[in-house]
Amino acid sequence: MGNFPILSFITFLPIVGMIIILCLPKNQTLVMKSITLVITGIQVILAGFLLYHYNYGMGGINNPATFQYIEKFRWIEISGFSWIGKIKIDYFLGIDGLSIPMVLLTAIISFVATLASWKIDKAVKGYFALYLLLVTGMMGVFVALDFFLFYVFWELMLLPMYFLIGIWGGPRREYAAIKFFLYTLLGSVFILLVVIGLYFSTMETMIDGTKVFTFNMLSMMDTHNFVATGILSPMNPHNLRFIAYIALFIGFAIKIPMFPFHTWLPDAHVEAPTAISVILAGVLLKMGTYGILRVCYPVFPDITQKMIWWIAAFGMINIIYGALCAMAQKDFKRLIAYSSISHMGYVMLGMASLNSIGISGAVLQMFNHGTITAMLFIIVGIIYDRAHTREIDAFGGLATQMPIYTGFTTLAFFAAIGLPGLSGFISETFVFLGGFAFETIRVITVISTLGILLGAGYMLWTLQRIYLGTVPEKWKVLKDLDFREYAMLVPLSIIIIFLGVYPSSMLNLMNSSVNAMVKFMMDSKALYGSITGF
Amino acid sequence: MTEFNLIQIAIAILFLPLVGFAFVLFLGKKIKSAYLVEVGILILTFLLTAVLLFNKLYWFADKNIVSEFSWISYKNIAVFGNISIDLGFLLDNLSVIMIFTVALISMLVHIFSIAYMAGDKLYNRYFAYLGLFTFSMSGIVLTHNILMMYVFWELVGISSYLLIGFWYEKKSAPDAGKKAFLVNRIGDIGMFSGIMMLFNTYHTFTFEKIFAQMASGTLPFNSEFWLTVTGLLLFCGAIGKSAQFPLHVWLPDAMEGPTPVSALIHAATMVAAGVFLVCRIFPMLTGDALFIIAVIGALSALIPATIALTQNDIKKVLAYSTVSQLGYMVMALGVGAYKFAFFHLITHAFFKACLFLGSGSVIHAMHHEQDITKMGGLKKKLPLTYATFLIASLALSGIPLTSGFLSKDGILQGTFAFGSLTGYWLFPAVGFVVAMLTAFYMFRLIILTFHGEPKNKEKYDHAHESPFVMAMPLVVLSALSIFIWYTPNPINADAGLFLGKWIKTPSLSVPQNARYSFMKTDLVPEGKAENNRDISNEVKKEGTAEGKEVIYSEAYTEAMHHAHYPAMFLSLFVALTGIVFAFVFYYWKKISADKLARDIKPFYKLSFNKWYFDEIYNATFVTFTMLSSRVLAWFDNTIVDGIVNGAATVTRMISFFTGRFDNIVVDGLVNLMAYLSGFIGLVLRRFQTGRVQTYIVLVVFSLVIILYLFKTF
Amino acid sequence: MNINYLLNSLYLIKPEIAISATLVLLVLMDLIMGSNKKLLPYIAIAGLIAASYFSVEQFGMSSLAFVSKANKGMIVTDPFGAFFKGIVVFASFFVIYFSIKSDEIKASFERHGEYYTLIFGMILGMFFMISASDLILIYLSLELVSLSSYVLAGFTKTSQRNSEASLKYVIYGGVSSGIMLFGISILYGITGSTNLYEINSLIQTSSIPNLTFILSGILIFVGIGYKISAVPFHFWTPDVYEGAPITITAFLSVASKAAGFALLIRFIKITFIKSVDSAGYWQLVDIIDWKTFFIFLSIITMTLGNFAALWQDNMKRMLAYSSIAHAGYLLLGMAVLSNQGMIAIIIYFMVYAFMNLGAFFVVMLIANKIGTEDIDDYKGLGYSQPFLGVCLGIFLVSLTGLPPTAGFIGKLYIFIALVDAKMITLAVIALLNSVVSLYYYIRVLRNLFLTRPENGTFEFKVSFSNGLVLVLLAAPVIIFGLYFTPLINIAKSSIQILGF
Amino acid sequence: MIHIGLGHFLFVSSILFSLGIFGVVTRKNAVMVLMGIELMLNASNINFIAFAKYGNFGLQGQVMALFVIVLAAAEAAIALAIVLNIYKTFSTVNVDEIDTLKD
Repeated sequence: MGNFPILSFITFLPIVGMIIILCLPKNQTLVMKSITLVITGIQVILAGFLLYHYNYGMGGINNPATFQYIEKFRWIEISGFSWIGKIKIDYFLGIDGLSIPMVLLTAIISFVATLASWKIDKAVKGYFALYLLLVTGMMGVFVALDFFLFYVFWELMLLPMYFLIGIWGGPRREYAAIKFFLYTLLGSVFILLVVIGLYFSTMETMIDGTKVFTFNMLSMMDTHNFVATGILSPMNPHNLRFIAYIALFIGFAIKIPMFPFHTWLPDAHVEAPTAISVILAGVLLKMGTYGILRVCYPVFPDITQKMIWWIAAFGMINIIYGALCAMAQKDFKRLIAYSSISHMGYVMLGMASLNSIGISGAVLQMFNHGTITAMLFIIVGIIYDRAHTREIDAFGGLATQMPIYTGFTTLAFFAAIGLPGLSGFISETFVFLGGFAFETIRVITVISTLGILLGAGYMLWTLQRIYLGTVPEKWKVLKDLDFREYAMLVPLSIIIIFLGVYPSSMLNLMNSSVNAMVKFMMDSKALYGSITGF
Repeated sequence: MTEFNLIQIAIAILFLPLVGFAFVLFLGKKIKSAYLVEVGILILTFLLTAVLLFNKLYWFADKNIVSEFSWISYKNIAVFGNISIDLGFLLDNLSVIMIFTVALISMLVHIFSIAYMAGDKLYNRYFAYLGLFTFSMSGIVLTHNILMMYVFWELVGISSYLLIGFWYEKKSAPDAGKKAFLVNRIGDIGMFSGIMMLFNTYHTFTFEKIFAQMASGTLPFNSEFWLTVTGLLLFCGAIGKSAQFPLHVWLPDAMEGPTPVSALIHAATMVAAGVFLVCRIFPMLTGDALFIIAVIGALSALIPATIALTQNDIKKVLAYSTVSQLGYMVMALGVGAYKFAFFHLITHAFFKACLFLGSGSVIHAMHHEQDITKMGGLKKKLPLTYATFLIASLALSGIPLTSGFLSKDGILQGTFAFGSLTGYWLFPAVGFVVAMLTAFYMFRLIILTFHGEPKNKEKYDHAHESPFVMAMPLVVLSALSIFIWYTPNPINADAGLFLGKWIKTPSLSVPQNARYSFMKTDLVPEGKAENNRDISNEVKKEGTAEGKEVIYSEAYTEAMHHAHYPAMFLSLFVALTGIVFAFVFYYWKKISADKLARDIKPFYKLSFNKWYFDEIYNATFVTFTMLSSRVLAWFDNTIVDGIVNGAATVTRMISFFTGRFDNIVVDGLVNLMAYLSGFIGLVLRRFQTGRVQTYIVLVVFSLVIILYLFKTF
Repeated sequence: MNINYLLNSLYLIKPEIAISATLVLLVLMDLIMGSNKKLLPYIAIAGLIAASYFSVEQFGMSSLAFVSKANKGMIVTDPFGAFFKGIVVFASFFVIYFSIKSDEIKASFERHGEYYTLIFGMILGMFFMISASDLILIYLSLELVSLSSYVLAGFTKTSQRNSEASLKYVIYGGVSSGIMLFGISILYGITGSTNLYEINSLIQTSSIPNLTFILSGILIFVGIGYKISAVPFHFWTPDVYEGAPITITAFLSVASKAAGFALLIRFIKITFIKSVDSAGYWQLVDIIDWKTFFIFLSIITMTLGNFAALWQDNMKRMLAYSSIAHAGYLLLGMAVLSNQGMIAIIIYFMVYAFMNLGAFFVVMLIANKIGTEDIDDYKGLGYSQPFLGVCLGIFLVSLTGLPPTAGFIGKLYIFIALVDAKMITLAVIALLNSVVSLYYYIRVLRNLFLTRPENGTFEFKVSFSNGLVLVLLAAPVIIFGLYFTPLINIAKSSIQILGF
Repeated sequence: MIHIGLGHFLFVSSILFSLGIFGVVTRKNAVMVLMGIELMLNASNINFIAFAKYGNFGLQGQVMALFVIVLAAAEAAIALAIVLNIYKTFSTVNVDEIDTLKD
């Protein structure tokens, strides 16, 4: 291993690819696609490498010593302010059990989505350049430990995504792209405000003993680092932690997307090209929940504990509301989009449980939802490529026409409804078990179990309407899968089945971190209680 | 044979069908005869179960063999401590007998299907699904913890879904499959909630550990009430899977699947899984829970029996009969007649499978005609089918010398005893009424199908006896409907090894005061237990030196004893009455069934229309869900997106960007803001007139204002 | 004051001398070469190189030139001035390159000599504006810039909008400088001096009639405010920016504004300062409440600029309003009245020079080909001209102030300076303003990338040299967005103003 | 005999300045507008010279006035050329009519 900066490498490799692609002549589309494929492939290998050398015993969360693959050096340093003193921003990367599943997911989904992009024929150069930029942004969010850096990566995703939807999207792409853009931007503004607020409330002790304000997320988790008078400091009796928490939470919740901030998602999905839908559902949505776990929880453990009922309640609303809305959809892709909303509700519910089982379930559900929904969107894309419509009622009987495709679809659908043996089951079960164990949200958990009924309802109904029955005459021309489509579906299917049968592989990975998180939350209850006296 | 060998065999039994499933699914397209692998695997599996059954019952009859390994484990975590979610086997007499039954019927159904399904274009796929089903079902039976049971529970659900909807091209089949799955999921939610409750209390899923902790006094939320609730929630799973009232509506529809599937899944094994579940969790069911279970069972026994009277579809009649019989078993469990419930489960599995396969044979012969009013006189054409069908029907009706007589009698005896002890005479009453109804509709079915004149001459002429592969299973199953396999004494089931030695009521873990009064432990002196052979079976050795824990009080044993003969004769009487009535109506035609139907039209219609359950559910739950989904989708599009999130603003902004700024949507707070910013822009534009003199006036004017302001600072 | 001293002073104004010499040379060459004027821009560039060399040389210096009496000179040579001269020279380089490429300018080929001469007139004026420490010189240099730019704004004589811009500019500019001159005369009357240092020491020691002093201060500010287009002295900006040739618009928006700000900072700091505290905050003589004045001025400037820009259809006009808004952000740096604020302004200018010049260059390249600056005519440009589209995109994103572009860093530093001065409300207002600005910038992006071209595609090639220049402008916008320590180091060493 | 003091000069210059602005704002003819500007400049000139004389500030004020006169001439020359150009392109010198550039 040595000091090889593997995290920087995995993060910025796509940028290199982007530059190469930008230098290529316009008509070398195959080369561009291959470069993108190779780069994302290398990312998968690097992610595997990370996994191979990962130390399962180190928890991370708030303890910098137990993060792995740390890279830290001074990025920016400005001095000479009055009360601010010195401004320093670190380039600080590292992963723990929360981030490594997400890094893996990002690498895998990026690779698969590259394959899904293969048929792009409009402005190929721009597409793949932006695509690689997007990949860097996503990867960066999951490895950054400096809040400023985190925010930079967070914003970095915004524009590529906007263009990828807006240029290569469907008929109403402009509307969808701007909607996506405005929502996400609104969220980022909230996040930025809190970042600044936190910055001015925490001070880090430097090697020479002086204290400086810091963007270091991990320092923000330690109460000793808070400045007594900081607006977000718990020691300050007039602190604004509650408001800041809400703002930060909404900033992340827009990405999840949490009811009622979810309406950008169906539009964005419907208009986005297949590969971008895959990325959007597979990775981008996870950033919301990841952000909450990475920042909201450990930085504001006091407020989190007060708000836990609300997080669970909104999770429940997402689950049931998303499922019911999905049931009424006529567009296949829109239906899957709403199902995403529903499934992300489980993540929120699991997070709210504040115990190892529930949080493990939530993180596992993030990963599983990533793979399952990616597969579902690929499935929608395959049929859209062939039939140029996504109207559910326009189809029927595809099982006869495209049996192998239907087989994959069935697998994905069953995984989505949480069928045992497939990955979705264990994460949902954990979420429920965790939620039930926490008295505050017990009732909510029980109500949320309705989601598994509704989920099965709309999924099976869709399966029936599109795949079962007799084939209409006009779809008798549809061909079954080709090699490229196999290459996308098979790896995802394998992951789905593997994690269904052997979830420990992923659970062990996050175990230490989840435990550290729970321990931190419990310890902080007493700690914050002694500080603020509530 | 060591215990470890048994576990190895169990592993093989569990996974062989899965291997078959995978093999046939992936290679079915390439290899035309892949199904033979699956059939072969099933035969092998059956042989293994036979070995397992023999060895377990012979060598380890009193021992529960458990083997487990950790699937997911957590060490020292907050709230839960150490958690290990295990995968494991529990081989007790219950499970080995059950697995033997499952494997046997599955094997027979596989063999039967070779001919029955011949020519289907997804022939291999069918066998693959059967393999998946057998795997899942074996899992339910063999597992030692509730979570794994739930896992396999879902898996049988999905294989049932696949098999019901096997002929997916006709609309009704996938509909039925979907309905089956969703109705089952309703029950599963309950079951899952129960599991959450258990896990939350005991931090484990393993039955034995849960019962052990419960016996030492740990209860969900420290209250017996919640223990009752937990038991009932788990029972919800059984309501769904065993098609008990009020979730029984899926089973008749499930007859859309191929008939052998109905025989295997919807008569013999999967639907019995619910009863099996209740058997498994029997130690943790409180008196209150058991009473509610008994009520549900009674209702499930009665209502479908009345419906079966008027149905004309041969498979629907059998389906309602299945629901009714399952209700019987559940009722039996509810009144505490644990052994007889399980006994009936096994006997019913054989004769009901025989009936279904027989009906399959008929349907096959009649070229997929299922309406019994269009059959008749098939006795001559299908003599073997007729004979086996008759034996199974006699068993179902509870005629002596059949296995059904023994088990049904036992159940009626149990309800009788329960009635005498608690005063709830309604249960035995329901039991006898149902027994009569059963005998009636079964013989109605036989008479209309096999006797009389053929009503569809053309099809009748083409009908022919089934080939060997279809006949053989019928013969085997009908043979298993005879008493001799279970007990040497045709009127006393307890005399046999099956009830006498192998199946015992498990000791309860429920606190004493939450049990039925007759199940409270009273310590019996050593000597007395010796005296009474009958109750010695119920006695289980306890670790304490004080004495032996008796599961049932003496009064109960007494009552059972007294109930034996009255119940037997009464049941024989009602069964014969039913048969006679059937002959009167349909064979001798002394009374016109049509006329009677006209005379009691409301009742007839109620029965014929299945008590309108589907209609009521459609009008309420389904409509409500669909309506709320539509309303919510509208709400989402219009209210949430439009007002809360100000998508109207976005639209407006876009139209503004594109230069088509119109005033179509001007409402909502956010729009007001947009309007305001637009207004500011418009006002500012007023100043930029393009006339330089105006600018200078403005400059001078603002200069004056600035000076004024400075003066006042 | 002997001749040696004068010579020493000349030594201190080498950049200005270089510019003057080039100016003269340009006039001569124009006369000599007759019709072949291709060489002129290269002479201009050579002159600029010399000037930039001398400007960089001044970085370490700190002295006064043309001292009238008792150490009160007319021209200051210090790092602060050197930096702004650098910005002016930098902008001039690009503007001259743009001029070579601009079809507008090419059209009046025979008057090229005039064109470059006038540009050098402007540069000379700006240099003096930047380094003047005497009201006489301030007024003269301001007028020199103005007079040259009046002509340049109307350089294409045949175009109606050129002439209109020119007329409006001359009238508006004339009135503004007239008002300023009146202010100067009053200040002269109450202090008896035109030298800023002298005035400073005077107002610190003796009592000054308050109202008159305020009157003179505000009147003088009119002239500066008009140069930096601060609201309410901005009215000329949109009209002139739209009407003038793009090269001149670009020059006005960057160089002229930079010179104006340099003048403003020097005027405020030298004239009114009492002391600078350890944290770098300026203690001003409290006759005029400049702080409040700048706060309100910046708020209305950026707000008005942004809101008015929302409604523009012409790219140049939109950029004009955006430059007003940027003046507002820069005034925020003034409002802080501290060294940090100055650093913020300086960083902002470095960034602003890149992105604004870049944006104007793209606009010019497009105007060269399709002859329009209408935003709606940009539809689909991103498809047929992805390179131009992406570059314009980068510049606009940077102007919006989104990471990871340099524009973000510029804004960020201003926000930090505001927060450091505990002016949170102002920071929030500025933040909201940049959200508003997003809407009109994104509208251009949308036209570039999200819509299909309506009538015909943009069938033309971007030449290699143009591409290179674009990359030279665009790459730093990204690079400085990610690694901006050099910017800060430059800014820190550039805040030294002689005497403090 | 009234003694002419600084106040008188300042009074005259203020009047002149106001008249200048008034002229700039009200005249339609571009040339007249330019004359208004000239008036403003000259108002300042009067100030400079008056202050220099009465305040004993040395020559600075007078020098300034000279500079301003020169600049005013230059400005007038340029402005008139521009007006001439305007007349060529717009065929009018009425500043009110020259308003094609606006929001």
